[in-house]
This record gives sequence, C-alpha cells and structure tokens, in this order.
Amino acid sequence: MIALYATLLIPFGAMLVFAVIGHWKHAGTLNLLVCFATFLTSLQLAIDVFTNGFMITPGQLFYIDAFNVYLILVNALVGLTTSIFSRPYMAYELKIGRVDGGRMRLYHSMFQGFLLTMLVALSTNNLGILWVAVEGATLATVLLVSLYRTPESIEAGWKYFILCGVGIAQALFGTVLVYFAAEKISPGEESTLLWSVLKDHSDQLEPTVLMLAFVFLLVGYGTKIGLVPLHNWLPDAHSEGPTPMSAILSGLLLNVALYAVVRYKMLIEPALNNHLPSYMMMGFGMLSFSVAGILLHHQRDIKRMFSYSSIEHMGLMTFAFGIGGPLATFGALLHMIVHSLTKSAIFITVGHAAHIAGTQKISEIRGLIRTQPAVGWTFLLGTVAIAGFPPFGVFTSEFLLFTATIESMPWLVMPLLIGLAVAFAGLFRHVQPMVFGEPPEGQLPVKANMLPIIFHLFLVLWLGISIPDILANWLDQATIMVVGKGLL
Amino acid sequence: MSYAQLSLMEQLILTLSAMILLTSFLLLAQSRIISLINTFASQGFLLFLGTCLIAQSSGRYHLYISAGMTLALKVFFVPWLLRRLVRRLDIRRDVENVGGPSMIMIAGGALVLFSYYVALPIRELSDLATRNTIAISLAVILLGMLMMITRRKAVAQVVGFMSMENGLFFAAVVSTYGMPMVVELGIAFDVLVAAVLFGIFFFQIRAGIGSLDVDHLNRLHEVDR
Amino acid sequence: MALNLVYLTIVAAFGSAVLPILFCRSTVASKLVAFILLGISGLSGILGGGMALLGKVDISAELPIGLPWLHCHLHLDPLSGFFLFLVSLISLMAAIYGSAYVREYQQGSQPLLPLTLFTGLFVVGMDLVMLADDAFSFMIAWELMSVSSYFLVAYQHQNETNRRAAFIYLLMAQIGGLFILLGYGVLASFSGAFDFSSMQAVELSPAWSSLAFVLALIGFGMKAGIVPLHVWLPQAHPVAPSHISALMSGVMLKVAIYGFIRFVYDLLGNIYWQWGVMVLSIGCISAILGVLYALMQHDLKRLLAYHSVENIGIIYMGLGLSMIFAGTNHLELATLGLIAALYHCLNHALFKSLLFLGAGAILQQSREHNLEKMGGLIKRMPVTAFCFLIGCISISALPPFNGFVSEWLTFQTALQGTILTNHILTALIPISAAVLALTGALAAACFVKVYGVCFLGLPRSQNCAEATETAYGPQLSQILLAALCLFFGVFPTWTVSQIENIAQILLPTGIPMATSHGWLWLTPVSSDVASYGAPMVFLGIGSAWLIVWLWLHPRRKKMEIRIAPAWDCGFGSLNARMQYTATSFTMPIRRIFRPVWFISENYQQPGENAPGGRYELKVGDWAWLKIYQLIGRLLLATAKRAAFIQGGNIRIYLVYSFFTLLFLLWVVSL
Amino acid sequence: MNGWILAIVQTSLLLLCAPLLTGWVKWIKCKLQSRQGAPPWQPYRDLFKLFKKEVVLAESASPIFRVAPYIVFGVTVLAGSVVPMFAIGLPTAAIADVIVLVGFFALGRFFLALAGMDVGTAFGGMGSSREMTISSLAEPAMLMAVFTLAMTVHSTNLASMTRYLLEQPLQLYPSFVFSAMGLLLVAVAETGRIPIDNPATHLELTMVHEAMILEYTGRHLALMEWGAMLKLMIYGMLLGDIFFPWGIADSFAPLPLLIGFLSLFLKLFLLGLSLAIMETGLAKMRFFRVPQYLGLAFILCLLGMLSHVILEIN
Repeated sequence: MIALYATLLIPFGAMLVFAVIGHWKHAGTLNLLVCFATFLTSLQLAIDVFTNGFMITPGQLFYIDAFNVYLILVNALVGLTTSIFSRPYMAYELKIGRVDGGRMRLYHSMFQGFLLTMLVALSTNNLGILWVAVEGATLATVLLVSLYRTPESIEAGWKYFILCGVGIAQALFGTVLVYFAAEKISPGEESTLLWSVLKDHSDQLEPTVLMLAFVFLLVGYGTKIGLVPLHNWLPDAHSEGPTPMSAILSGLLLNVALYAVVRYKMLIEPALNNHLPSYMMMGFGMLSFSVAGILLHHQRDIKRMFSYSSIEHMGLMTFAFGIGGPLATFGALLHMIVHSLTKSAIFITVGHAAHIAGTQKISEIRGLIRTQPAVGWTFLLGTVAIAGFPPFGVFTSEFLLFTATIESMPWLVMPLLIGLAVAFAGLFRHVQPMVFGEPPEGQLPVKANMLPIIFHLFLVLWLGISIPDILANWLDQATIMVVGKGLL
Repeated sequence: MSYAQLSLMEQLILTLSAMILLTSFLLLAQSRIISLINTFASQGFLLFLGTCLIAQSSGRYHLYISAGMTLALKVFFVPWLLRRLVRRLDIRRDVENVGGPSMIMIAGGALVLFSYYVALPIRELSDLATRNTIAISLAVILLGMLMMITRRKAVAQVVGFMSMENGLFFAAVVSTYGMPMVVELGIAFDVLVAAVLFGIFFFQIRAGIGSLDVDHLNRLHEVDR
Repeated sequence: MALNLVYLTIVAAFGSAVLPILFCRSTVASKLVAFILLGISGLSGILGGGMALLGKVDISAELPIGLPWLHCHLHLDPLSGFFLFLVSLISLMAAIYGSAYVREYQQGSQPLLPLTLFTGLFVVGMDLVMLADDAFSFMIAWELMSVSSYFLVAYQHQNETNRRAAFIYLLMAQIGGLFILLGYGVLASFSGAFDFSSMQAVELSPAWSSLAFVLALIGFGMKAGIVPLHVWLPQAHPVAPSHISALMSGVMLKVAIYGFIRFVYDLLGNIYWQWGVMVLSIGCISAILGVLYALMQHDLKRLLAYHSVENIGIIYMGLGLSMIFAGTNHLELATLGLIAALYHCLNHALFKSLLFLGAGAILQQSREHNLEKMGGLIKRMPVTAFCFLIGCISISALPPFNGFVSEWLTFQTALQGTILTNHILTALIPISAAVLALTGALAAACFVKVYGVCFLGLPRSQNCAEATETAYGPQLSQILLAALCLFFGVFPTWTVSQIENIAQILLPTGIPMATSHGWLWLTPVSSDVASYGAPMVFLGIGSAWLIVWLWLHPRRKKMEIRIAPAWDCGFGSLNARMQYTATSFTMPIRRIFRPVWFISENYQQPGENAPGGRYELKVGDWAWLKIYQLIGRLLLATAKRAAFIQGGNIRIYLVYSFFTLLFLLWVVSL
Repeated sequence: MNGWILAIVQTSLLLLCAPLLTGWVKWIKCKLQSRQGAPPWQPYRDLFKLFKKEVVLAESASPIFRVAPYIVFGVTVLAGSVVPMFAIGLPTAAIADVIVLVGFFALGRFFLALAGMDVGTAFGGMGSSREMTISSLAEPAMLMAVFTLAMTVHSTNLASMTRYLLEQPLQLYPSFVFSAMGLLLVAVAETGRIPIDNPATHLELTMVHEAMILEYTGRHLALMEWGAMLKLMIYGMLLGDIFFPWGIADSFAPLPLLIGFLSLFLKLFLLGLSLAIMETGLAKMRFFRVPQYLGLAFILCLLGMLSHVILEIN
C-alpha cells in the first residue's frame, strides 16, 4: 500500500520540484536518484503483490494485479535506465546549446510528469482516471517533443498533439459509452467506472453499446499505440524529440496504451456474443505490422526507422492479443516486456550514435564499431535482438506467437512470416552499414554510459534463455485474466 | 413514447441539443476567425444551459459543478484565450475561405444521418428521456473532426478540437448524467492544460514556420519529393 | 560418459568464446586460451560423438532452462553422435589451423576478440543443434549458429563484399529459420507439445505431413544451399577467414543435413516416395549446376563454395534415393541410400575443409585469391600442395580416396532402381545416376584446372613467385585431414558398418550383406552384384608402382636425369603468359553448356587504349540475377509506394483516423 | 590360390600383348592406306628404345611430372587386372566393378592432365583441357551403357555380367544393341582414336593425348605410351567380355583356358581390323564437333536404357 503511494507520489513531487530547480547543474543526478527511488518502491510493490496476491486500495481508486504489476516494474526500470542515460546526454545538449536552462527545467519536470502519468494509468482502477492519465501523458510529452524549437520539432509536436488529442477524445467517448452501458449495474454511481466492479458485473453490461464503445476505444487508444493508419504522429514525435524521450515513448507510452486496450478487451469481449474485438485487433495488428515492415526499407533517419520498428512490434502484439488463446497472449505479454527493454536500449545507443556522427541521417552514420566499439556492438546486438534472433527474449515471444497462430489460424502464418522477413531485411540493410565499415574522417567517440544498455540486453537475453518463475507466474495469471485459461 | 408525452423540461433539453448541433454546423461554415470563436463560445453556453437543465430535471446536483466548469472553461476561458491569441498574433482579419462549403455541408448532413444510424441500437435500450441525444453528441464529435479536416488554419483546428470536447461532454451529461466527479475534474483539467499548450504552440508555429497554416507543416514525410 | 564428454565439448567451446574476453589485455594469451579450449572441445566431441555412434548410445537429459512449461530437452543418439563427431573433428582442425592463421589479424587493426568469441559460439550452436530434443531449444541453437556465423562472415567488415555477403547470408538464414519453425509448428500443432518424442508419436495426414516436409525441405535447404536457395553460399564462404570457411562449408551445411534427416526420418516417420523424387531431382539440379558454376569461377574460395553446392546435391541424391526406397518399403535399399548420403557427409566435411584450409594457406602466403594470378606454388609450398592434391583427388571422386566410396555407394543404390514396380522411376533413377557421373567427371575437370593453374606451371604473379610454405599448425591440420581422407577411402567397410548404427535407428533395418565378406570387401547388395576392395586397390596401385620402380631402379643408377629448358618451338623461352589460363582451360565446357550461365563477353580489338586487345568475360548466376535481385527491386518499389501514407499533411492524417472510425462504426452496426 | 597365380599371369600377358594390338592396328592401317608400314611388333622396339634413353626434364617440371607416368601406368595395369581376359572368376575381379574401373581410368586421366599442365607450355594445357572436356562427356555415356547392362544382368561386376550372359541361351536384347553402339563410340573417344583424336599426328591443333605427353622423354614417355596401349587393349577386352563373351573360360581347367585364350586373340584380331578400317574411312573431326558425337553416344545409351525399361521389363 505505502509502496504504491510512494511509487506515485515520488515522481509527482519530483515533477513539482524540477519545475523550479530543473536547470540546476546536478538536476540530472537528482533525476536519476528520484527514478531510482521510484524503482525501489515499485520493487517493494511488486514484492507485496507477489506475497499477497492482488491489491486494491481503500476507495478502490487503485488496483494492482498480476497484469499491471510487472508493467509498473518495467516502467520504473526503463525510467531509471533512461534517466541514467539522459544525464550525460542532456548535459551534452546543454553544452552544445541546443537547450537552455528553462527548457532543462521543462525537460526534467515533464520527464517525471510523464513517468507519473504512466504509473497512474497502469495502477488506477478507474477507467476515467486511466483516460485522464493517458491524456496527461500526451500533454506532458508534447512540449518535450518540440523541445528543440526547430521547425521540424514544432511540426512534430503539433502533429503529435492534434492527432493524439483527437484520438484520445474518441477514447473518452468510448469511456462514456462504457459508463452508459453500465448504468444497469448501478446507475450514476461513482463506482460504475471502476474496472474491478465492471469486471465483476460484465454480464450485466449492454453488448450493443459496448461494441460501439470498443470501436471508439480501439481507435482512440490505438492512435497512441501507433496502429496503422493512426500512426502518423509516431515517427515524427520519436525522431524530433530528445532521445531519452524517444526511449520512454517507445518503451512505455505505447505499452500503456496497449495495456488500456487489452483491459477493455478483457472487459468487453466476454460481455459480447461475438469476437469482433479480436478480429479488429488482428486486422489492425496485421496491417500495422506489414506496413511498418515495408516502410522500414525506405528510411533516411535512424530514429524514424526504429520508431517504425516500434510500430511493427506493437502491431505484432496487438495481433497476438487479437489471436487470443493462452499461448499467443502469454507471448504478447512477454513481448511487451522484451520489446520495451530492447527498444529503449536501442534508442539509447542510437542517441550515442547520433552524437558520434553528429547527425541522425542514416547515410552519414558509418563505421561505429571502429569509432566506438562499445556503442557499435551494443547497437548491433540490440538490433539482432529486436529482429527476433535467439537467444534473445524477443525470439521467445515471437516463437510463441508463431506456434499459436499455426494452431488457431494457419493461413495467417504466411503473411506473418513474410512480414517478419521483410521487416528484418529493412532493419538490417540500414543498420549494417552504420555499424560496420570504415568510419568517416575525424569521427570521434563520445562519453557514453553503457551500463543501462548492457543491463537491458542482459535482461532480454535472460528472458530468452529462461523465464524466472515469478515473472512466469505473473504472466500466466495475466493470461488467465485475459483469456480465461493459462499455460502452467 | 411520443415526443408530445415528454415533459417540457425534456423537450427543452432536446431543443437545446438540436441548437448545439446547429452551432457545430455554423462552426463548420464560419470563415472569419473571430466569429468562429464567438460561435464556439455560444456552443459552450448552450452546453452549459443543457447541463443545468439536466441537473435540474434529474436532480443530480453535482452536475451543477460540471455546468459551472463548462461555463468557466468553454464559455469564458478558452474563447478569451483564443481571442487574446488572435489579437496577439494579429490575425483577427484573417478570413479562411473554406473549400467547397456546400459539399462540406452535405457531408455534415450525411454524418448526422450516419451517427443516428449508428446510435439507433442504443436508443432502443436506454430508458432515459434524453437517449436520443447520443446521436446528436456523436454527430457533434464527428462534425468537429470534419471541421479539423477541412480547416487549414491552426486556430480553426483548435476550435474544432474543442467542439469535439463539447460533444463528448454533452454525451457524458445527457447519456449518463455526467461522469464521476474525479473524472470530470480530470477532464476539465486536461482541457485547461490543452488550451494553454495550444496557445504556446501557436507562437512556436508562428515563430518556426511564419504562418499558422497547417498545410505548411509538411517537412516531416517519407515521400521523395 | 558420452554425454559428459559432449557436455565438456560444449562447455569448452563456450569457454573458448567467452574466456578470451577476460584476457583481452594480451592478444597472445586470449588467442592461446581460445584455440586450446576449442581444441579440447574438438577432442572431447570426437570422443563423445564417436562413443555415441559406435556404442549405439541413447541418452536423454533435461536442463532447467527454456520456457517454464518446456524445459530444454537434450538427446544423444548415433545420428547426433555422428554429426557431433564431424563438427568436433573439423573444429579441432580449425583450432590447430587457426592459431597460426589468425596471426595476420593480430598485426592488422582487426581486433581478434570478435573472431574467437563468435567462433566459439558458432561451435556451441552447432553442438547444441545436435543435442536439442525439442523444437524450442533446436531453434535457439540453430539461430545461435546462424547469427554467430554471420558475425564471422562480417568479421573483415571494412570490405564492401563482406558486408553484402553477410547481409544476404543472415537474411536467408533468418527466412530459412522461419520455415523450419513453421515445419515444427505444424508438427507441434498436432502433437500439442514441442519435444521431439511427442512429435514422433503423432500420425499426420498425408497432406499435413507433406506440408511439413516441404517446409523443412525449404528451411533446411536454405542453409544447406540447394539450388536455387544457394546464392548466399558462394558469397558468404569466400569472405570469411579460411578456417571459418572450412567450418561453415565443411560442417555447417552438414548440420542442415542433420536437421533434415532428423526431421524427415525421425519426426515425420512414414515417408512417401514422392518426397524422394522431389529430393532426388533437387539433388540432381544442385549437383550439376553447382559444379558447372564452380567451373567458371576464378576466385579459389568461391569455386570451392560452389563445389559445396555440388556435394550437397550429391548428398541429397543419396537421401532422395533412400526416401524413394523407404516410401516403397525396400528398407534395405533405403538404408543403403542413407548410408551413402551420410558417408558423403563425412567425406565432404573432410575434403572440403582440407581444400578450404589449403586455399587459406595459399591466400595468406601469396595474397592472391584469383586463380589467374597463381601458378607454380607446388615448388614454394610443397606440403600444402601435396595435401591439396589429395583433397582434389578425393573431391573428384577418384579411387582409392574417400570421395569415391560414397559416390560409388550412391551409384549402387541407384542401380537397384530396377526392383521398383513404378517403371517411370525405374527409368528416371538411372538418368539421375548419369547426372551424378557427369557431375563427377566435371568436378575432376574443375580440379585439374584448379590444381594445374594454381600449383603447377609457372607463377603468374610476383606474389606467387615469392610465396613461402605456411606455419606448422596449418600444415599439421592439412596433413591430418589428408590422412583421414585416405583412411576413410581405404577402409570403407568398417566405416559403413559403423554408420549402419544410425540407419538401424532411423529405419529399423541394416544391410548385413554389405560387410559380410570381411573388412577387405565392400559388397553393398551382394558379392556378385557389386564389390569394391578398396584396400586391394590401394595395394594394387602401390604394388604396380613399386614393381615398375624396382624394375627401373638399376637403370636409374646409370644415367641421372638431365634438366633442360622446355622445348619452345624456336620462339623465345617459355614464360608464364604462354600457359593455359583457367579461363581458357574451361572454354570448351563453357561453349558446350553455354545457356547454363549468364555470360557477357566483350572483346576489344587492339587499339591505343588496349594494346594487344583485351578480352573481358563475366559469368553471372542466373538465380541471383533473375530471382533475388528482382525480389529486392520489387520490395524497394513497394516501399517507395507505401511511403505515401506518411505524406506529411496533418489534415490527411486526420482523414485517415476519421475514416477508420467511420468504417469500424459501420462494420459494428451492420 | 592358383586363381591368384592365374590373375598374375593374365596381367602380365595383358602387359605383353598390349603393344602387339596397337602395332597390329597400325600395320593394318598402313596396308589399307597402301603404305609400307612398320611390322606389328614395332611398338616393342619403341618401348625398348625409350626405356634405354635418358630422361630430360623441363626446368619448370615439378614432382607431379615425374610421378604421373608411374601412377598412370600403375592404375592402368590395375584396371587391366580386374577385367576378365580369357577367364572369369578370377579373385582380382572382385576388387572392382565397372564403376570402379571407370574410376581407375578417371584417376589415370587426372594425373595425365596434371602432367600436361605441369611444365607450363601452351600445348600441355590445351591437351589437358580437351582431354578433361571429352572425358567429362564420355563418362556419363559409358556409365549409362553400363547401367543398362546392369539392369539386365543385375550386377556391375564384369565377371558376373559375363557369366550371366554365358549361362543364358543366345538372346537378342535391343538394349544391348544400343548400348553396344554407344559403348563403342565412347571407347573410341576414350582411347583417343580417330575421329576424336589422332594418335599418329603431332599437328598442334588436333592433338589431345599427344599434347599432354609432349614434354615426356625416355622411360616416362615409355610408360605413358605403354599405358595408352594397355588402355586400348582393356577397352577391347571390355567390349569383348560384355558383348561377345563366348569362348571365355569359366573354369581354370587347361582346355577352357586355351579356348579362352584363342578366342580372345580372335576377338582382338577382329577388333583391330574393324578399328583400322574405321580409322581409315573416317576423318578426324573438329574438336567442337566432339560434343555432338558424344551426345549421340549418350543418346544411344539412354535409348538402350529406355528400351530396356519399356520393352524388356514385363
């Protein structure tokens, strides 16, 4: 209980504090410490949940179960490692004058604000609060996207703001409809928007309304997930914001949006007599997966490229959740972890690479391994991991997804396979020349802290070789919650 | 039951909702910035009235609070902010000639029809008098989106966005007699922040691109030009 | 015992991968650690695999890793033992060879660490593939093998060619891996579990098992390099360091064969003869095209890589015959075919690694990889030359060396096609045998060219004129391999009787006749059908030679040999430009089989820019030009078109979102 | 035991008789071309002379060059020792079947070609290139013929083939006719006779075999030449064994052996005669016509095989 509140309050406080002293020269370190504290408390929270099942706060405002506890943990972890990375990174940006004190204040404050909204979104029990938190995440990050005040970054920020705003508005309408559908349970009660309550009375919900609601929710939160054709904000926002931003956007925000959709699916699908939600998710997933995979071939900007890879993977997960069935769901839940770990690690290395080459243009980043072996190798390994090669964890989840697909609908396997191959080719055709070959003249190594990356990759490797029992149990419970039966 | 059997109050609510729809159409057609903002404010005011009436008729008094927030935000704060920005950015005289207004009107009409068709199954099951208004609010939302699509000026897009918010709020109020308080507050807060951020963005865009025409925001793309 | 040895193999290989990182301060120390451990792994693997094969062991084990509900199953039986033996043997040779060979990288800017690291992981991956007893760990091991070998191919990444080759290789490896995964998925979806034992248990309908078979054929074929899935092979093998090329070409392809055999014979179980026809025809095509393309290559290692395609084709022919017979319930003949294929795996592993090591030695000593620049090396590097000669003889399938035995067995299997009741097959199989004969003859021609141009005659470049013999390590490994080539050529009966253990597990029958006449005679079907006394042949050639020598000996005392310049027909003395080049050597064959290659010739009349005229010949690979590049272009075009989605105008984006919403609403309100 | 003795006897007889066959063919040719001609035993003199002469090696020659003659000769002798000459059932016959026999020739050819390339003259390379090209086309055809026979007699062992044919009453297999013709063409190509190669000339554009051994002298040359003669003889015996097995001894009793010996002589006499007539009648063909020639051979063998499958299997 305390752990939970602490987990939420620490970033909240930090947000306010940084709004004042964010430009202080040790703010980065402080940021790191705060994130570390958050991580510790979330760890404590995880232990609590592990020892005595799920947890619901008095007033039922917060509700922690196996599904969100591990995501909270991953959030805190990625936040921590990203803050480790962001300290030297932002210092460098300050040094070369891309940002000034005020923006540093904004940056640090909003960094914490973003983490806060993410944690709230994950831990809340109230679907309305969930919406508020996700919208809050948009508001928190929109100014970070345009932090550099370049025309491109402003454009990216505007697109991000408008598209996500519209999407989120639709999500709100969906939420309203859910509330409306729940009026049978206890009309107008405060409690009717509580996930736990709704879950218990899901049989009394109005199917027709729920169906409409799901459409709005899917389109709304789907915009945040970055499902094609709602994804257009994503590459811009990722490529123009500061790299730590991209790391947490890709690593956390997308996950949380997907989390929201899956929560609603858990709620809505049992109440319906058809599987339309699943089919919609499969459709969206397959579309995003294949389109992003193809577009990977046509990239010039390194961060844009990896944001497309994020789209691809989110599509894969959405597809997996759509397929349903314990195997696919387990795989998707696992994929949420490994993807956010790997992708954030990659974005961190990308940040270093961009500093080394002094540009984000793929065509001008060359010979990283020669210039700075650590960066080059981790970049390459990260790409190998995200491309789904064993023994990294991404392979495990994709393996599960594959086999699940073969079992439930074999004819979908071929496009999946082709898509994976195409995406892989698209990724590697660009990455290989960047890491290999002779570096251009006068390309110098930068001060890089490899710890977070190595830690992430190590975790992913571990998950690939063997999944620890605690996690396996949580994933399995979550699977049971989503599809009603588990694997273990 | 037929319309005649409804109480006067309810009839009034329904009339208001019709007027709200009308305002969205006006927004769609309105080409002068200032009057656009005014129309938006009036829509907010109608929303405020509707909320009060529902609060009155249904006896849910916490709705008055949300009505108050509506008044504060949608009628006073946001329009004021927009007007001020327009003055600061000195685009009061801007006239955005909407491309093919008749077509857009027809499209709007089609959208209303569509949203009615979509909401049809819902009105079967609700026993609230105001159930039909779901279709209206949906229409308002869609019209807001349509407006965002058809307008090139950033300000107009913002207005469209805000009118979408209006539609949402209206839906929340009329269909379910408002959301839980905490959610209402959250939403209001979000709207507030959003409005402020929009303001900041106007200046950034103006500074960065030199105009508020969103069609000039086209640096980031994949197509080889 | 055997299993422990195998564990030691893997652990040692893993150690050779990671331990050098600790010693990275001094290259010498790390190098020593890496290669010694690799050698240990090789030795223990030879022992363990050998035990598993000879002792017909059948051990299972389970490690507490992998998926929570599917722990990593391991299994060791003669089949895996046999291939484990191959892998370890060649990795031992690579270890002996490499320690001296990588010296050139020590001076260069190239850090040694990645090489040793990924070499170790590569070997670990191959060993684990042999042991894996469930689809998940199999795939992990398989992809570990692919990825680490990718890094090895990309090791000298400053060259554009290496990068391209590595990319193509990894891409195709990935696709192949996905196909294999699908194959397993089909089995798993019926058996409901991923461990092989439960996969063996299920009975699939013909359609499904054929689907699984095709998936496996493509997946494993992608790695084995059957035509037209071979294009990565001639690109990747030449650019890797030579001992790695030896490992890749020598054993990695065999790992693919192992996977195929495991999948088809062990997991799928009942085999249909139509599969056999498929495999046989693929084998024929690969064999003949492989050797024809090899003939036209002038890059030594590239040529050898194409020969790998050829030999894989021969192996597939053996497998195909075996499957045909298995599908028609002639189990003894099926066994014979399988044994022929396995035997050829062994042989190809030996002589192809030998040749690659030799090529590496030449490359290192003469800095030339183009045949047209070599010549006369036999005088400068006699040991290498001698071993390379043996390699050439073996790969050209000439008695009494090992390559001949396996091809002979394949022939014998093919000749039994008469007992089939399906007379179309009866007619087709001898033709395939004729293709095999053509392949062998062309291979001989090709290696006459290689040896003649590279080792004999006069040096065609300064580098070759100044080349010197390699270090002792490389020499030793080559000599060992050459000796093994001879051994397995001269004692086929024993070898066959050992390989029989595998067949007895896969198709539960042996070929008692083959070895019934003692170690001297190999009589695959029966003594009056066909017999081959390899030791006698060896003895015979030896004795004939000895007699002649003894007979001429006294005369040699009297007059010693006079050395004189070669007769020059009265034009100035002999020089290197007079000799036949590799191109001219193969010109007749090029003329005969012209349509096989994509040939672009241009001849320039003598002129100011080209005194004496110049002749340019480009030989391209149809599959590469017409299939793969086409796909690549298509993909890029699609990507270009798809890019319109990200057009840059926010209002368009809003339109997308708007219509998505409308569409979905319409869908649900239907 | 006496089987082994007999085998040795046969091999040495083979060695002795080979030059005679060549000489005989040459002599007949001379007579047919109304030339004076050397006596049939002239080859013996040549060999004797060559063995006496000193060996001159080119400076650029490598050990391969000196080893090759011995290997070529040794392999050919070994090949000869496994082909039934005048008796079947010799223990040596089990050493190798026809496929191995082809392998032997291939091995010999391999070293011959290497030796050709060794010195580094243009001719040597040319000869090797042509030789390998021809052989790579001839081998499949030959094996095709062998397979066709093997399909009938269910064996690739020469001895058991011959025995099978002997034990049967006289029969006419269409497949045999075809493969006999095919094998004849192949034999002509393999032994380097007209129209493929002309052993009598050193005209640079036409020679194949001679081009390879151009640099050889003394005993090396002698061994090479002798090997070539042996090869001709062996092919002769091969054709005889397979297509005209009659008379060959199937037991080691003196009388059958004598008959076998005489019948062999008769066969070779006729073979030499026909060969000489053919060589006189035909002209040497252009090198790039050879593929068509061997293609014809292959087609014949293929037809043989097909006719076996279609007509003879019931």
